[in-house]
This record gives sequence, structure tokens and C-alpha cells, in this order.
Amino acid sequence: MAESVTLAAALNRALRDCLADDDSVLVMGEDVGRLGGVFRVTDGLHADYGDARVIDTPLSESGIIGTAIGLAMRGYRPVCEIQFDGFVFPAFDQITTQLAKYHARSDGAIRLPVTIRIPYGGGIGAVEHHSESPEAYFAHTAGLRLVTCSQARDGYQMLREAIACDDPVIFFEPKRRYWDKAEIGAVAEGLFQSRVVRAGTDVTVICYGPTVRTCLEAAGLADEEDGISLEVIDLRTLSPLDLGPVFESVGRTGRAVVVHEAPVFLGLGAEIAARISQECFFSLEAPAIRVGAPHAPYPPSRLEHHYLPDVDRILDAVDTVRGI
Amino acid sequence: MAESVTLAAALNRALRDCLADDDSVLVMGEDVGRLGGVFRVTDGLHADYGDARVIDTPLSESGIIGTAIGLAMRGYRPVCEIQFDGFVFPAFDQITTQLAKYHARSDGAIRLPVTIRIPYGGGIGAVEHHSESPEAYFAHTAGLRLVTCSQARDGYQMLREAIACDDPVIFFEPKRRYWDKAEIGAVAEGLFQSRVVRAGTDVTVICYGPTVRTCLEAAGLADEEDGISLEVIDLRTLSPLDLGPVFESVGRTGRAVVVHEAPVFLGLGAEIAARISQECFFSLEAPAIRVGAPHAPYPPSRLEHHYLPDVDRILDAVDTVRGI
Amino acid sequence: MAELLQLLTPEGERRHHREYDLEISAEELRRLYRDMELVRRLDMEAHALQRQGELGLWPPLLGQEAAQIGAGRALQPDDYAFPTYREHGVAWTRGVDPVSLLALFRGVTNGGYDPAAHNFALPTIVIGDQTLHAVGYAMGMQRDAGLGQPPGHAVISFFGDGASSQGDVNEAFVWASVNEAPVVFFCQNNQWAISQPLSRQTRIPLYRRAEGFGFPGLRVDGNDVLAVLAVTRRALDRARRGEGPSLVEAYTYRMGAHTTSDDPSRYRVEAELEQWRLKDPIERVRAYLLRTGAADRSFMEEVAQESAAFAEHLRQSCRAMTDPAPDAMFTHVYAEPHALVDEEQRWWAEYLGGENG
Amino acid sequence: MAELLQLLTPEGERRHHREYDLEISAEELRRLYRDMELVRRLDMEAHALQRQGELGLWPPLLGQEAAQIGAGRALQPDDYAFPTYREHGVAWTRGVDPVSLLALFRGVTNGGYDPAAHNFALPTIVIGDQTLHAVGYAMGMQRDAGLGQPPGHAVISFFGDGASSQGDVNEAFVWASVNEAPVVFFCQNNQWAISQPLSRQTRIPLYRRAEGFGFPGLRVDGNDVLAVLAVTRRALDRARRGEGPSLVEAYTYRMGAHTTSDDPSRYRVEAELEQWRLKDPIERVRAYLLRTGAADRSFMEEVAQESAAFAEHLRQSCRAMTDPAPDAMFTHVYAEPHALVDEEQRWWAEYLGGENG
Ligand SMILES: Cc1ncc(C[n+]2csc(CCOP(=O)(O)OP(=O)(O)O)c2C)c(N)n1
Ligand SMILES: Cc1ncc(C[n+]2csc(CCOP(=O)(O)OP(=O)(O)O)c2C)c(N)n1
Ligand SMILES: [Mg+2]
Ligand SMILES: [Mg+2]
Repeated sequence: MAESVTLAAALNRALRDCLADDDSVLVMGEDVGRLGGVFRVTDGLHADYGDARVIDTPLSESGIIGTAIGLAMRGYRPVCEIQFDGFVFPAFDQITTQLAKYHARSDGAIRLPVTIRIPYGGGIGAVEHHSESPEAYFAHTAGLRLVTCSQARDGYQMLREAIACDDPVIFFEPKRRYWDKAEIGAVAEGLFQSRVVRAGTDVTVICYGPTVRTCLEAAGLADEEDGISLEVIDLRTLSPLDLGPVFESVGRTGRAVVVHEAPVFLGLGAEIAARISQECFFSLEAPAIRVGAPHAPYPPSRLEHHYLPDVDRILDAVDTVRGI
Repeated sequence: MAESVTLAAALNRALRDCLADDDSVLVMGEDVGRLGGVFRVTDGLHADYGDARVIDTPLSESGIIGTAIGLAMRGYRPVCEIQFDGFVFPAFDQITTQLAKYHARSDGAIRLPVTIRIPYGGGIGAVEHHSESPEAYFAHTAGLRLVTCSQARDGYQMLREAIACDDPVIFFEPKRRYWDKAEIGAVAEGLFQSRVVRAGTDVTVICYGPTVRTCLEAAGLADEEDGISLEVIDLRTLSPLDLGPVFESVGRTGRAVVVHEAPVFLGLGAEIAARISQECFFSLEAPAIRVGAPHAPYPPSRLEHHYLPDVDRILDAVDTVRGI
Repeated sequence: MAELLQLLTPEGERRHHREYDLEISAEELRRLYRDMELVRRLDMEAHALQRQGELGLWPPLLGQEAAQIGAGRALQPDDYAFPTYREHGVAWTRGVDPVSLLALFRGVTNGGYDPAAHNFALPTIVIGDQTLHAVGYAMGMQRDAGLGQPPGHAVISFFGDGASSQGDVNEAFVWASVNEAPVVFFCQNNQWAISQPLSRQTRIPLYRRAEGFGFPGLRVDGNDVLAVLAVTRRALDRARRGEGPSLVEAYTYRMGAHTTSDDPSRYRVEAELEQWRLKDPIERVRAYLLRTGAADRSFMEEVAQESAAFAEHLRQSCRAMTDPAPDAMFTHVYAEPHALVDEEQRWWAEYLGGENG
Repeated sequence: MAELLQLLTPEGERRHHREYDLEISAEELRRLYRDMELVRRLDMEAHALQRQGELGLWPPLLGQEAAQIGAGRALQPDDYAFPTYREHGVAWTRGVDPVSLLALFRGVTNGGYDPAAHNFALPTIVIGDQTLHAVGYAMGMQRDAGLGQPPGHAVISFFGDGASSQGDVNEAFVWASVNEAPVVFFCQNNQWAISQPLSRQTRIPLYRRAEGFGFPGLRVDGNDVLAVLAVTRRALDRARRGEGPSLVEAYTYRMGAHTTSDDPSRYRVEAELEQWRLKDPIERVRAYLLRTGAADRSFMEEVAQESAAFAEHLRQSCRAMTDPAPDAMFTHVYAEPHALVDEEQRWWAEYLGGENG
């Protein structure tokens, strides 16, 4: 039944199937109803499931997460949409002090199976606050799980697993890849695990979400133009990290480049680089290098191509770790 | 004029002197007036400067930071107190999307010299939300400066510099050290820079805020009991980091241990370890090790001594990097 | 000051109110008296235990017994309550073992009981957060019954006068209003938020906040357990019938310090307390019981004895509490297995084993 | 529906109001007409430029010209205004170069002008945040004048009907009220928050929200520039005299899409627009001007010509804009030197140099 659909459509399918399979699943957020969300990921769900299951909320992010916590305590599985990455911050208190901690606080008595969907990342020429990559804030917060997909096939499966998970999960959706098509349907193995998406021998390139495609393009170019073989790993799970395949790979290549859109300073790359230097100390030929944004706010969109990691900057880093 | 006072008194003195020297300085927060703050850091300021300069605010952290931004736009220099580390999150949106970004957004036209004082860290036997170490969230946010002091001498000088700074500064106060005494008065050199607080030759121990004293105690013990010489560096500035002295030291010792109370996963230690492995790649005898909290919420206070880094865990890490 | 709804005067005289009157039996009255006596004793003992170093902290409810017992006894078992950190009296009415409250403030747990077993959420320390949880829970009740149907059950969310300034509390008002959620916002206006007097939070009586959000608000004498009971029952019934939220402002006073760490002498005057002592929530019930013969001295004696035994039980149970194992900080971070936590848990176990051995 | 304060009917007839009447000269009237014509033209042109790919996005103000010009012209130079992202008309009244608004939505800057030069803050995209900035700024004015003195100036904060549900906006109400801050909260209730109708945010008219916080709220016909001007002036005067905040709800309608990325056909019906077209804010002024002879066709002609020239200027200036240098993303992150930013800036310069060279 393999069939090629966009990431947005795959996520829509996942939500629809979850609503159908489990009456406790709710979809809630700003404009998720009639409009179907600003990216149409919830398109048609309200028409089929109505106000009881698909909730258009007031304009208040803290309210979305705070009420989702209450709904979860009552036995529901809310899937919350935060309209854009830059608008999750009003909900930061509810997420970090309540959603993340309630299970531990109750010594396991209370489970909060809340999924928070966040379209994230740049590259769509948007105005301020619409291109942020806030994953590091949440990764540093114990009690939350973070996952992100790079294409439709994973997107469908991972969102279903996120909703099925009894822990709070933040599901980061690479908004500039919403329109990329891939086949879905076949059950993708090893979800919530990182995966080698291109095997290689010279340098290990670690990435996730929107930069996976960029890294694969870089790998293609490196191979064609210079015969350099990059192994590309899609992390998929950001908290916890699944670094086993990374260590295995770096053990072979001795060289690692970590790529993400978020600022490098204390971005996920910091943890990954630190762990690589710890676990692969004796096999490293060069220090792991991080490619990401500078320590600066997301710039006006006419500059974002300089701010975001692109094929050239990735290949430049590859050269650096290769000592060129 | 050197004189021995507690950290709390030193900070009180700094606030008092800033209020006296600059009419644009305001002190604001919950209970900072008549009560003098729950830690008495603002003791007596309201009596001397009144409602115009020392503002008891409504119970609303977003309001404290949001109005401080407006006051700064009007030419004031607000010094905001967040009562406890765990209560900064309702203000997270105003801090990350407004305070941190307004200067860049206005292409430099608007400066927001807002200081946010946050008593942070554990070890005082408090209930939940009163022992957090949230510095990594803010360090990952461009546009903010983060500093923290480990004793009264730095505290006085650094708070004065923080208030004088034209950028937003988050000033982290190690609450369990509020009652430690030190001499203040003499101008401490090299503020906003890290500093070697104990010279050593075998292992470099990097720390800040509340863990500096712990690390110095560990260094004393290591010296007496095993003749191991630890060089202890007090970072003092967390964003930007001042790692020059760290690289210099690790260049000599070849071994590094990073210590903080915050969870290790994506804590500041991740950035520091990553930078050390990058800058000291060829002089490192062992991977840098991080000592901090596990990926778990701050536990009930009867367990906090297990959660917080103590002398034993620091010395255990020292043994590890020494290959023992 | 706004008219204060009262059914029992400080002197213990019964007042009647056309709208909010209350039929109450002698037995019910005695029960309310007993509740208030015992939670006041709990409060006293906890305070003493803190002074003796057995607890890290204690937020006293002294003076707020009527507000909490009145509200708590208005609830039915299937209703659900969301407390702050001061609702020891409400916890009592929900059948929560008082010892588990001591456990929390002793620092052996951050929770202490299973909320689902009592339909009573855990104490919420971050001011205001629980009001949104309450609205969400109420939206769940609406969905269980079917949207548009009377939910049949209701939620009550406690918060303080200071909390009324938090964004979350006001968002909770918006959500409750537009969803007609079956929730009662119960504000204990004890006049203070640590050192901040009410005037720092509002210029008008707090119960009027509700008007601006489109649901009814009412101020009641928070030291009058009968009035609180009557008003809260009404508000809960309204919610159960599907007529939406309401706000109850229980006008009372924090007779003690904010917590055992606080020093009120720095910010308020003794005279204020003197006044409020005259309005004690328990005295007026005692007077009424005796005058009407609904109870006699021997009953008061029984309660006093029960209270003494209760106190002894609390002291012993508190002192008997053992610290949790270090392992406890890892066990419930996640509901499902988590690679990093498992790894760290193993490391800690080994490390501590090594240390101790 | 709540009574709608109106001084000029959709048919262009003058209404009088005992409390809120307005003395206004023919010249002032013509100026208001011209303002509205030109900002509508700005809106049209920006919309077209976005369609041509010159702008990344545009949030149209179509239908809200009277609300914005009326409020903007009520301000004095020393007053200060805090906009959302849709206040192009207010920006116009503050002397902000419309081209800099195009610059922001073209993506060449996140700001575009110096707020201090116009007493007009930068557009705020995160819903509601600016209301607290406004209150803080007003608290600064109070301190400049001396607490208890009439501040003499006032602040106006714009926000939308959707924003009324944000915690920050309600906290701003609390802070303004308890501080008696000289601030006017100006809510353009354009009936929609993207696809969400007003009913998702409140069950009662928004102007009544103010009651719950202890300050006056008033609803005015937001398509009537005279009524908006009169009411806003009054509210600002009140604030300047030190009598505290007030809320003005300008009842209007978002005639266009939320932004150029939005598709309203998915969530609202054409019939609704038809109704509101009859209430056009400019038509009624045109009719009134002509009927009363305060202006003749030649004046309208002049304005039309000015508008055409203005449009041409906008098109050219927009197309002429060059992208900022990559360096720009580093220059203003901090006001004072910053080691990390400087280091990264150097790296980028070298890297790009290497690339291009
Ligand atoms: C978000 C947040 N900010 C600050 C605090 C510190 N704090 C604890 S209780 C309190 C005052 C609460 O006053 P009120 O809401 O009236 O409740 P009361 O303590 O009087 O029962 C404050 C400021 C907190 N717990 N949470
Ligand atoms: C905190 C936040 N959440 C969500 C958004 C996305 N968003 C942009 S405009 C808007 C609707 C705003 O409606 P309203 O306040 O009525 O203003 P209007 O657009 O109608 O002028 C939303 C939800 C945002 N900008 N900020
Ligand atoms: Mg109170
Ligand atoms: Mg609107």
C-alpha cells in the first residue's frame, strides 16, 4: 500500500488514524479546526470529529498546555499544536514545571500522555519568530521526550508512536519539508532510534529534521565531486539521544560533523560533540565540529540563507575535520 | 576599607550604591520592598528610596520583565528580582522573545539595560521549584548576558557592572552561599572574566557559582590526602563564556572536569567539554568529564545531597580523568 | 467594602439570606466543627514539627479553616479539586492522609499521595498553574458526558489573592468562560501574598474580576463555614448542571506567617490580627453549637481528646518517616523506559555502592 | 449587542453624543479623509507587492482605517504608542516612513525605524507582549513626572480581540490598574483571530473586560473615525491627568485575509463581508465632506492624485531595496562588545570571503 505523500499529508493521516483508533485522542490548538491549521496538517479533522475531539482554542499557549494537562489527568490524550516554534514560550512554564514534572512528582501515579506538535526551523522566508529551533530548551528539561522527523515516512509512524507514548512528547516538524513527498505505509523499523540514512566511510555527519535532506545533498556532492564518502545519520530522537550508531560510525570514520539549524552555542551539537569526544576519544582523528547558527537572533529572512547551515558550510566542515 | 560581609549583604550594598549613584536605577520584584526580599537582599532599600525607585510588584513574573522592558525604553535601568529560580519560567517569553531580541530587532536603536537577579541552585532543603539551575536555557539565548558570582567580593563588583551594562544581564546568585562571608571593597580585577581561584598542575576543575566552594574543598582534600594538585577555575561569566584561561590550563594539565548543579544533559558543561575537546585536542590525556545532576527533576530535599555534585563525586571524576 | 455574604456572625448568631440559605442538621454542624478543630490541630502540630526540625517548611492555614472546610465539604466524591500548597483543610475533606502532607514538607516526596484515589490533585507551588489544569479537567468531564449535556460533576480550583495577578489564572477564566466549563474558581483572599497586601494585586474586590470574563463572582465571609458551604454548593451545582463557571471569593485572613520561613512583623501590624481574632472561624461555630444545644461540653471534650490523640499520631508518624532511597530520584522521571535515565541510574547505583562499600 | 458609540453614521450623517461630542474643523476632517485614503492605498500596494514576490508577507489593515487613524490622530507627539504587526495606519500618523514597513515584511529588517524618533515602538509579532511594555513605559512617565503628579503624557497600546486571551494582556490590565498607569488599551476587535471568531475568546463584549480589573471600558464604532478620535482623546486626556488606564474597544472588521498567506474562504462567509462593506470607514467621511461642503470633488481629485504618486513611490522604493550584508546579523546582537559574537562574525567574514573569492 506504499504511496507517495507530502510530510504534511502524512502527519494529517497519522492524526486521523489516531482519532479513529482511540476515542481518548484529542486534537487542540489555535486554528486547528475549520482552517485545518496554518499548514493544513489538521485539515478535515474537525469536519469529521467535531468540537468534542478537535478543539479550536483561545489564543493562549499557556492555556493550551495547561488545559491539556488537565484533560490528560481526566484520561484523554491531547495532541496540542503550537502554531509556530516562536510561540511556544508563553507555554514554557506549564511545559517545564508541570507537564515535565508531574509524573515524577506523583511518584508515577499520574501519567500525562500529551503530545505537543511544533512546526520548527527556518528557510521559508517568514517574518520574525516563525523560524526558530527551540529544541535545546526542551532537551535540557527532564521528563520530556523530543523527537523530530525528516520525511513523510517517519513522520507518519513517529507521530503515531508519539501519541501512543505515555510520556509527554514534543514532536518537532520541519516546516520547510512539509511539502516534500515520500512513501508511507510500510512500518518503518526502529522508531525513536537514530538511523544511518546513507552509509559512508570517511566522515560521519550527524543531523536531524530539516537538515537531513541538506546533509544528504552534501553527501551526494562530496561523493560525485571529490569521491569523499560521508555517512549520514538521522538522529530522529533528540531526547533521549540515541548515539549508539553515532559512536559506532565515528569509531570507523574517526571524524564527525554535527549539523543543526539552532545556534551552535549550547545547541544539541554541544551534547553530541561532548559525548563523541568522551566515547570515541581514542578513535577520533580530529575534534568533532558543529555546524549551526551563530549566537544571534534569527535574522530577517533575506539573510536566512547565511544563517542556516547549507551544503557549502557542511562540506567546509567536512574539509576541516579531514584536516584540509 | 576591606571588610568582611555576607554575599547577601554585599549584593544589598551594590544595589544601594547603584540606587545612590544613578537616578535611573530601579529595583523591582515581588516582596522586594518592605520585606526586603525573601533573602533580604533588598533590605532597607524601600525605606530609603520609596515606591518610585523600589517597586513591590503584583505576583506576575511576565509582568515584571515586560514592564521592565517598557521602563528601560523610557530610559530607566530596572533591576528585577525573580524570587526563586523555579519561578522565572512564566517570564520566559518576555525574556527570550523580547528582552533578548529587541536590540537586534531595532538595529541597535533600542538598548535594554535590564538586570534580572535570580537566586539559584539547591542545597537549602527547600520544597520543589526552589532549587533549580536554569542557566543553560538562557545561555542558549542570544542577546542575553549571564554572570554568576561565587562569593561576596565578586558579588558586589559584578552586580554593579551588571547594572551598568547596556545589555540585558541575568545575574545568578548562589542562594546557598548568601551567608558566606568575604571581604569586599577592593575592586576585583577582571570582572566578566573567568579566573583561576586555585592554581594547580594535575587536573583542571571548571566550576561557577555555588560549586566553586565545593571544588575548592575538593582541591584541598586532594592535595592533603593524595598530593594531587587541582587547578580550580571560577567561570563567573556563563554567556559569553571566557574559556581562554581554561584552554591555557588544560593545555598544561591535559585533564579537565566540569562541575555544575544543573543536569549534565545539555548543561553548560556540554558546551565547555565540546570546546575543550576542540581547542585542546592534542593536549588532552583523557576526555573532559562532566559532574552535575542526572536527567531528572530536582528531587525532594532529603535526596538533594545525592543529586548535587559534592566533594566525593568531584574527586571521583578527578580519579577518572587521571585514569584511575 | 462590598457586602459580605454571612450566615453565621462572629458572635455565633445565625443570619438568614433569601438566596443562599442553608438547611443543616445538628450532626452536620458538629462534623464541621470537628473538621475545623482537627485541621487547626494538624496545622499547629506541623508548625511545631517544623520548629523542631522535622519539617523543612510549613505554610500555615490558621484562620482559613472555615474557607477550606466549607469548600471541601461542599464537594461530592466524584468532583475534583485542585489545591495550592496551603489547602491542608481541603485535603482533609478529600480523605488525604495528613501524614502525606507532612511527608511533602519534610522533603521525602514532592507529592505524597495518588490524586486519582482522592480526586484531589497534588499541591501546586508555582502560583496559578493549577487553575488551567482544573479547566482542562472540567473540559474532560464535559466530553465524558457529551458536549451540551449537563456534566453532572464539577471541578474546584483553589488559588490566592496574589495568584489573581498571574496570566495563567486569567487565561483559565477565559477558557472556562468560552467553554462553559464546570469549574468553580475558589479564591481564598487572605489579604496577603507573602508581604504584598491585596492593594498590590487589585483596586477593586477580587470577586468582581469574574464580571470581566462573563461569569458570576461572589464574595462570601470566608470565616463563616456555613456561608462558604452554602455558596460553594450552589456554585458547584450550577457547574454540574452545565451552566458554567463561577468565582467565589472567600474573604478571610492569613493569621500566621506566609510560611515558617516568613517574618510578618516586617510588613504588617499586630492591630490587624487583633481585629481578625474576633472573627475566628471556629469560635463562632462553638458558640452556636452550645447556644442552640446542637452540641454540649462533652462533645467538645470528645473532640479535644480526639485532637490530642491525632496530634500524637502526627508527631510519631512524622518522626518515623525514613528518607527515600537515592534510587527514587530516577524511578518515575518517565513512565516508559528511558535510555539516559537508566544509564545514569546504573551509574549512581554503582557509584554509591562503591562509596558505601 | 452593546450600544455602539457613533458620531458619523455609515450614511455619513453626523450624530451627536452628550458625553463624547467632537468639535472638528473642515480642515481636520479633510486631513482624516486623506490619511485614510493614503493608508488604504499603502495597504493595497503592499498587498500587490507581496503578490509580485516583492514582500514575503503582508497583514492587511483594510477596513480598520478609521480605528487606526482615529486613534493615531488622538495622540500628541510626546505620547508613545505600542503597535501589533497590523498598525500601518497608526505608524503613518507617527511619521514612520511607510517604506520601512515594507522593508520589514520584505525581510530586509526585523525593525526598520528608530522607535524613539517617532515615539512608536516596533511592530510586535508575539501576541500580547507589547501591552506589558506599554504599561512599563507608562510607569516610567509617572516616575518622570513624580509619583502622584499628573504624568502629562500617555501611552497607547494596540492589541486585537484574539490577544485578549493571552496572559500577558491580562497581566498588563492588573499592572496598569494597581499603578494607575497613564495607558490606554486600544483593542481593535476586527471579529477574527485568523480563523477564530470572537466567540472563541469571550462570551461578553470585550470592552467589559476592563470592569473586572477596575478601570473603564468603552465600545466605539471602529469604522467611525470621528467617534474613535473623540473617545481615544478622552481616554488619553484622562491618563495624562493621572486618572489611570482605560480600555477602548474599536468594533470593526478585518475585510481582508489575516495575512497574504491566509485563505478566509475556509472559515467565513461572503455575506458577512457584504454587510460590513456598507459600513466602510472612508465612504461615510467622503459623503459627509461632500454633503457639508467641507470638501469638493477637486479635493478628492487631489487626494486621488497624491495617492497615485504615493503608490508609485512605494513600488519603486520597495523594488529598489537591497538585501542587508550578511554582517548585519551580528552587528546589533549586543550593545557592548561580545567575545563569542565577534569571533563568529570574523569566522563568517573569512568564510564568505573565501567562498566568494
Ligand atoms: C510563579 C511563582 N512566583 C512566585 C512564587 C513565590 N510565592 C510563593 S507563595 C507566594 C504568594 C502567594 O500569595 P497568594 O496567591 O495570595 O496565596 P497565599 O500564599 O496567600 O495563600 C509567592 C509570591 C511562586 N510560588 N510561584
Ligand atoms: C503568542 C502567539 N501565538 C500565536 C501567534 C500566531 N498568530 C499571529 S496573528 C494571530 C491572531 C491574532 O488575532 P488578533 O489578536 O485578533 O489580531 P488580528 O490579527 O485580528 O489583528 C495569531 C494566532 C502569534 N503571533 N503569537
Ligand atoms: Mg493570599
Ligand atoms: Mg482580530
